[in-house]
Amino acid sequence: MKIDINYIARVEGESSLKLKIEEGKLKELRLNIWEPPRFFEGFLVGRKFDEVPDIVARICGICPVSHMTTAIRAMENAFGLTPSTEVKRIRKILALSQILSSHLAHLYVLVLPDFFRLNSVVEMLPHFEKDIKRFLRLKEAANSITALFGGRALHPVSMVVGGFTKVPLKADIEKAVKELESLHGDALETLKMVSELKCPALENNAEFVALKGKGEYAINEGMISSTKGLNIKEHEYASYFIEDEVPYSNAKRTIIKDRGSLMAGALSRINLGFDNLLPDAKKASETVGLKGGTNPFLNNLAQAVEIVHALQECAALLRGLSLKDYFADFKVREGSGSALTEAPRGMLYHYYEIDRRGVITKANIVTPTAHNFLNLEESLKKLVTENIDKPEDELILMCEMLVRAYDPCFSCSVH
Amino acid sequence: MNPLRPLTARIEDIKTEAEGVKTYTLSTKFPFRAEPGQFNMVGYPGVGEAPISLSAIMQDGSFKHTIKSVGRVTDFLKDFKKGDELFFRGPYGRGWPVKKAEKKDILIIAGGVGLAPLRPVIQTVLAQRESFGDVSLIYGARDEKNMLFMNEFNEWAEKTAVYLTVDEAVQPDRWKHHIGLVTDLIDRVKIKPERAIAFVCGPEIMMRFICRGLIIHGMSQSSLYVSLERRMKCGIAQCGHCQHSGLFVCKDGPVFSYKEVRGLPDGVL
Amino acid sequence: MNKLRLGFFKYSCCMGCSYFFAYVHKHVPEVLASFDFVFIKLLSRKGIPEGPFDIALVEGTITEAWQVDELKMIREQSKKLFAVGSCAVIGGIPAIKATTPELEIEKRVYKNLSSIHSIKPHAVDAYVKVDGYIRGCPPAERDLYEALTSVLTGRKPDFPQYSVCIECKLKGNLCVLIADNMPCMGPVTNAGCGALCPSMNRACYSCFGPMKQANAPALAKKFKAMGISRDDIIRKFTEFGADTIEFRKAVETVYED
Amino acid sequence: MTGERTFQKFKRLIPKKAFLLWLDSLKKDYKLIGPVKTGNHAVFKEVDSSEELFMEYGTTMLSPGKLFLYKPNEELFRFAMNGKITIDEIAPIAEKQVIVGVHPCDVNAILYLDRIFLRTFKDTHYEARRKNTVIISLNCARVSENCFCSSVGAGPFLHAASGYDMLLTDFENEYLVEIKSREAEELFGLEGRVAGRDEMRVKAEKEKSMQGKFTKTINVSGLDNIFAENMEHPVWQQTAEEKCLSCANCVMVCPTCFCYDLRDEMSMDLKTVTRYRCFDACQDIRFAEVHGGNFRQRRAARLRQFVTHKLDQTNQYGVSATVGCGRCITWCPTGIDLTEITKEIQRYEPA
Ligand SMILES: Cc1cc2nc3c(=O)[nH]c(=O)nc-3n(C[C@H](O)[C@H](O)[C@H](O)COP(=O)(O)OP(=O)(O)OC[C@H]3O[C@@H](n4cnc5c(N)ncnc54)[C@H](O)[C@@H]3O)c2cc1C
Ligand code: SF4
Ligand code: SF4
Ligand code: SF4
Repeated sequence: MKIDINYIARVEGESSLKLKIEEGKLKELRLNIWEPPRFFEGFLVGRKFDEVPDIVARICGICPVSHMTTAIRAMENAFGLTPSTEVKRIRKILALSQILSSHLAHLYVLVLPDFFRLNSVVEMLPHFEKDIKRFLRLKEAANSITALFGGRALHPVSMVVGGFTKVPLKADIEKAVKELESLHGDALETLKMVSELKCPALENNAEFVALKGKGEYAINEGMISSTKGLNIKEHEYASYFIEDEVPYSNAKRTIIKDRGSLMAGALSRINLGFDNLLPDAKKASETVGLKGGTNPFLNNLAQAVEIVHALQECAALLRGLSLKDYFADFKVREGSGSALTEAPRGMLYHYYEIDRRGVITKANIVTPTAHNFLNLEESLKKLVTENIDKPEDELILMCEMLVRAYDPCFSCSVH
Repeated sequence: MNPLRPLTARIEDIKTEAEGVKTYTLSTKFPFRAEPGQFNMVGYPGVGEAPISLSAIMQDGSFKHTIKSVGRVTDFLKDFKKGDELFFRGPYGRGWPVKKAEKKDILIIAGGVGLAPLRPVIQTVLAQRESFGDVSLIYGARDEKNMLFMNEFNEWAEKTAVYLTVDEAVQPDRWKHHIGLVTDLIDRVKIKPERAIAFVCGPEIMMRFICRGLIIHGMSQSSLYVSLERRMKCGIAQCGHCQHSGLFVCKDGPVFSYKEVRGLPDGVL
Repeated sequence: MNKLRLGFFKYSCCMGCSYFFAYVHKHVPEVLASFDFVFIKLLSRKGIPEGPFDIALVEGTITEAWQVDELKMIREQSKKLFAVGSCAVIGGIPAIKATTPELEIEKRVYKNLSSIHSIKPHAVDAYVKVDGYIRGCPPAERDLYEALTSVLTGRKPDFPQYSVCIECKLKGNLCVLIADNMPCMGPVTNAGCGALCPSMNRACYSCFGPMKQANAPALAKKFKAMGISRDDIIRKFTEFGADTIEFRKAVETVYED
Repeated sequence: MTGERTFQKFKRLIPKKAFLLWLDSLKKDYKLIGPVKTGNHAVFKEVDSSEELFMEYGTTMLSPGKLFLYKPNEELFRFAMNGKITIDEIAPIAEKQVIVGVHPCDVNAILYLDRIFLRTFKDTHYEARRKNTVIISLNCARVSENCFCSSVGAGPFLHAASGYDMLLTDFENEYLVEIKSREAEELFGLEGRVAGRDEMRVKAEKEKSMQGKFTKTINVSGLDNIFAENMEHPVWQQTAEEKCLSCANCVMVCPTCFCYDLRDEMSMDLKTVTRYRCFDACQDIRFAEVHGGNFRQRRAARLRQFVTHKLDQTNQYGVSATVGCGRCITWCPTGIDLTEITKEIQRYEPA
């Protein structure tokens, strides 16, 4: 039997899945990411450092903030610039707001319909009005936070090397805080809703990797840590992680040297940073029985927990803003710099070499989906093998559900 | 009341005149009086408004517009049906100097949809035929299909001289009139320059050649009248779009004497 | 009223436009009430990429041959086709690639080029007739609604075609080009964003692309007079507009100098 | 009956402090608008107290007339599209307001706008706001780089007889306050030293010394003809090609440019259409476009339209449209200067 899923819907970007099953055994499985390459790493060479954030934002329409922040931090590392705490705070607010809106869209629009055997959220509308309304409320709030600081929710314009070009008015921030606080119940409802979805059991012995912070739930900086004992600094990334090409896919895939596949994303962050969740989020997570785990389907639940956390931390950070020192001057100098952040879908790496005029001479970008790619394929194989007797339709849906659980972004992965 | 506030008018009748051109008979419960050559701003909420000349003005306060669909507003109106409402405000502008034409020979020269704003003049002339001298209508269009008011020419021809021409005939064997430019026909009319007045409307480049032709025939610049087209948003000399040197086409025109507008920059006259 | 059939197609881009569209935040209920989403990958499983469509929205730059074939098919089956977003409208960011020999760029990214089938990046209207341009990166919300309501009511859509400066002044911003000497691309950039960047204290980088008949060489000359280097000027005009006639003219003038 | 009494055109010297306090006292009935410093520039905006005012400002980018009387954006009608269409005429927003510190050029610009919006067809919104606005002009005390008002009679001191309410002249610690309208007379309660012939002589001297400070000038005599005869002068094409960006900044900052566009915006549920008006610009390529052609397709033609509309065409309203504020020069990204263009053309004309 051959199964060809020509395109996987309700994920970001283009991919297809091919299965060959013979005599009840999986013979071949290929996740083909045919997202057309745009060659960002190629054409970034020759561009000036200050254009880079605006350009790399366009790698992904869902997580532009992550690409901008990572690129900016990489270049700040190259220039030897340490941003002020205020800048760090605002960057984290933006990142959290984007995590919120990405997770919300993923859970409500990309994931949910499968559990009701529906094709899209549009079909859900008549029966789930309350949930969809809640989604729109939360999404609108998340987007408006990104827009408040960035000018617009997609491809924000205020983020530059050195900090921000402008900050909002105190009054608008206060309004935003109130809005966020009023949505805490909605976040908990979302978590409850996701916790009630029944996922297939699936073993997965991947190494979970995420940034880990001291006393804070790491987003924009931290030690690269794993469930199998990795604990290294940001700049050591390249000595541990290897990116390789796959003949049938435009996305590269990454492994940890001498160790193999890894998994990044919300579940990894929870696995490594559970203790750093805000108390309310931790409690909520425990209530739904999540303290960590290995089943990739749990990634959905982990995202829901992060929604509770991100909403609260965003509000807390907003309250602590001084709206001073939001930009620092710097000197362009020759050198190289790298940085890692936690994008909604996991660890994102940018690396640049810059000449003395500030022009990029080399660029390398490794996205969360590249980090997850191999593990995703391995999980798919396992899932198919374990469910090989299921009817074809059911098997296809299960495969798609698993792909979605990883929340891949193929646009990002083939950049 | 805001002078830009549009009023409603009901479509009493629609007649297809030519390819993409329809005449709408409109009635309104608001008092409406206009002079030949004036225009309304016609439109609909959501698409905006466009200046459209009155192609007939009736005693009972109803009126007609003959509209060629070329853009946002005019395309939208082409699908309207009898009984529908549309919006208008007006009339605006300075029309044809019909009073001044009394007792004179009148030359009415039009090209394409340019005949629409001249039709009220023809109707006035027909109604008070004895007040005017010789009246000649010269009308040209791309071809028969683009010719307006075809079924009215016979009636007009009873009291005036009608000369028709097309650039190219679709059915040459059935076309009994001239083929060629409007300017060719000017030579056929006996013009007595001292007692003639000309009303011209059509594409600006055409009007340029007609006016020059008439001047060669001895007419003076101030006895030639042209109706100009410019983009307009307000119709009341505020929005500035129709400015033509110091003139507002909507307020000082659309009908001008050739003398006033000849040789102005950004025009072709 | 029957719902209108809508298809959303993605080519080479960040998928931000369909993401943006799927969450046309304020108007989800109205959009759903009027349109039948026949095909949007980001939103629905089992969509049928075949028409007929009353409205097709196309995002992304055309960078592979299969896209051309599909695009032509969509055009044939769609009453109205709108290019959405800078990639589809002007080539956008993926067109930066066109400033360097194709192979050189590809080699910088992949060791094995056997599975890469990239062609020279172009906007959608290089291959098919387009009924309207919803400009911007991300697209202007107002223009998106204008396109949708125009199809619903059967009127011609109206998109702004003037400079960002006009919006900038309507907003009352102090001009960053003149007051702060920032190299602002606003004067040659098509409006639609509400002059976002100058409102955020930075120079416009032309994410909406050139306005029709923009005099880019004259702005390049101004930048030069401001002391900006040749390479930096070229980069300004090739970030989003590398595939546009207007901005290529500026690049040529700078080279000639 | 009282309506027929002419007001007292009195002139008084009032200490600046007292004058500003009086301004604050108006706040209970009026919005107070005036020049405020932001960075190296000044803008007209609403203030909470007269302390925020920066009366020594040079020029502003946008003129008060085109911010607070003729608004950049104005909603005019709302159409409810439910079967039978109903029109809702949006009432003018016309709170009572005082605009203080308006330079003579800008007062003249407002008087020019009056000619467009208060003649045969009165614009409801402009008229309502004009009625509710008290204009306090301030004679200039310094000449900015691009000012040429003295060449066109629009400054640096104001000579218009009416159409505004009060005129201030800076007398070091005091303002010479001249009352120009009945409303001002009724509002102004301060008793100050009455200005006599001496003070008026000082004022005249101040004006004279200001007149000598202009570096930018233009000779407007006979411009109508000179332009008419030089419509294809190479300066148009050259400037248009080499410098003009068609960005329309010149038009947008010009205090007398009045062109507008009417636009309809339809709500996504198709139930409401809002018709609004906003500034438009002759530099926009579509401005003079009609079916089958564009009367100003060439950039040179558009540039020429702007310059000649400002400097020539006195036949339109009997006055020149320029007030010599120099804004279009200052805020043109490439520094196109209409006085230079004019000189270039005049050079060929026998004096
Ligand atoms: C005084 C006066 C009287 C008139 N009387 C009549 C009359 O009796 N009958 C009649 O049919 N017409 C008449 N017209 C002409 C009519 O007003 C114009 O055709 C008008 O522009 C139509 O408006 P619209 O909204 O349909 O077209 P618009 O949408 O304004 O388009 C008109 C033309 O402008 C250009 N254009 C507009 N928008 C765009 C765009 N987005 N991109 C590119 N090009 C664009 C095109 O060339 C288009 O063909 C008259 C004009 C005047 C000034
Ligand atoms: S800031 Fe930029 S967009 Fe705004 S007016 Fe100045 S040049 Fe134009
Ligand atoms: S100002 Fe320019 S770069 Fe900024 S959003 Fe607008 S068009 Fe894009
Ligand atoms: S501001 Fe200057 S560059 Fe811009 S349109 Fe006006 S004259 Fe041209």
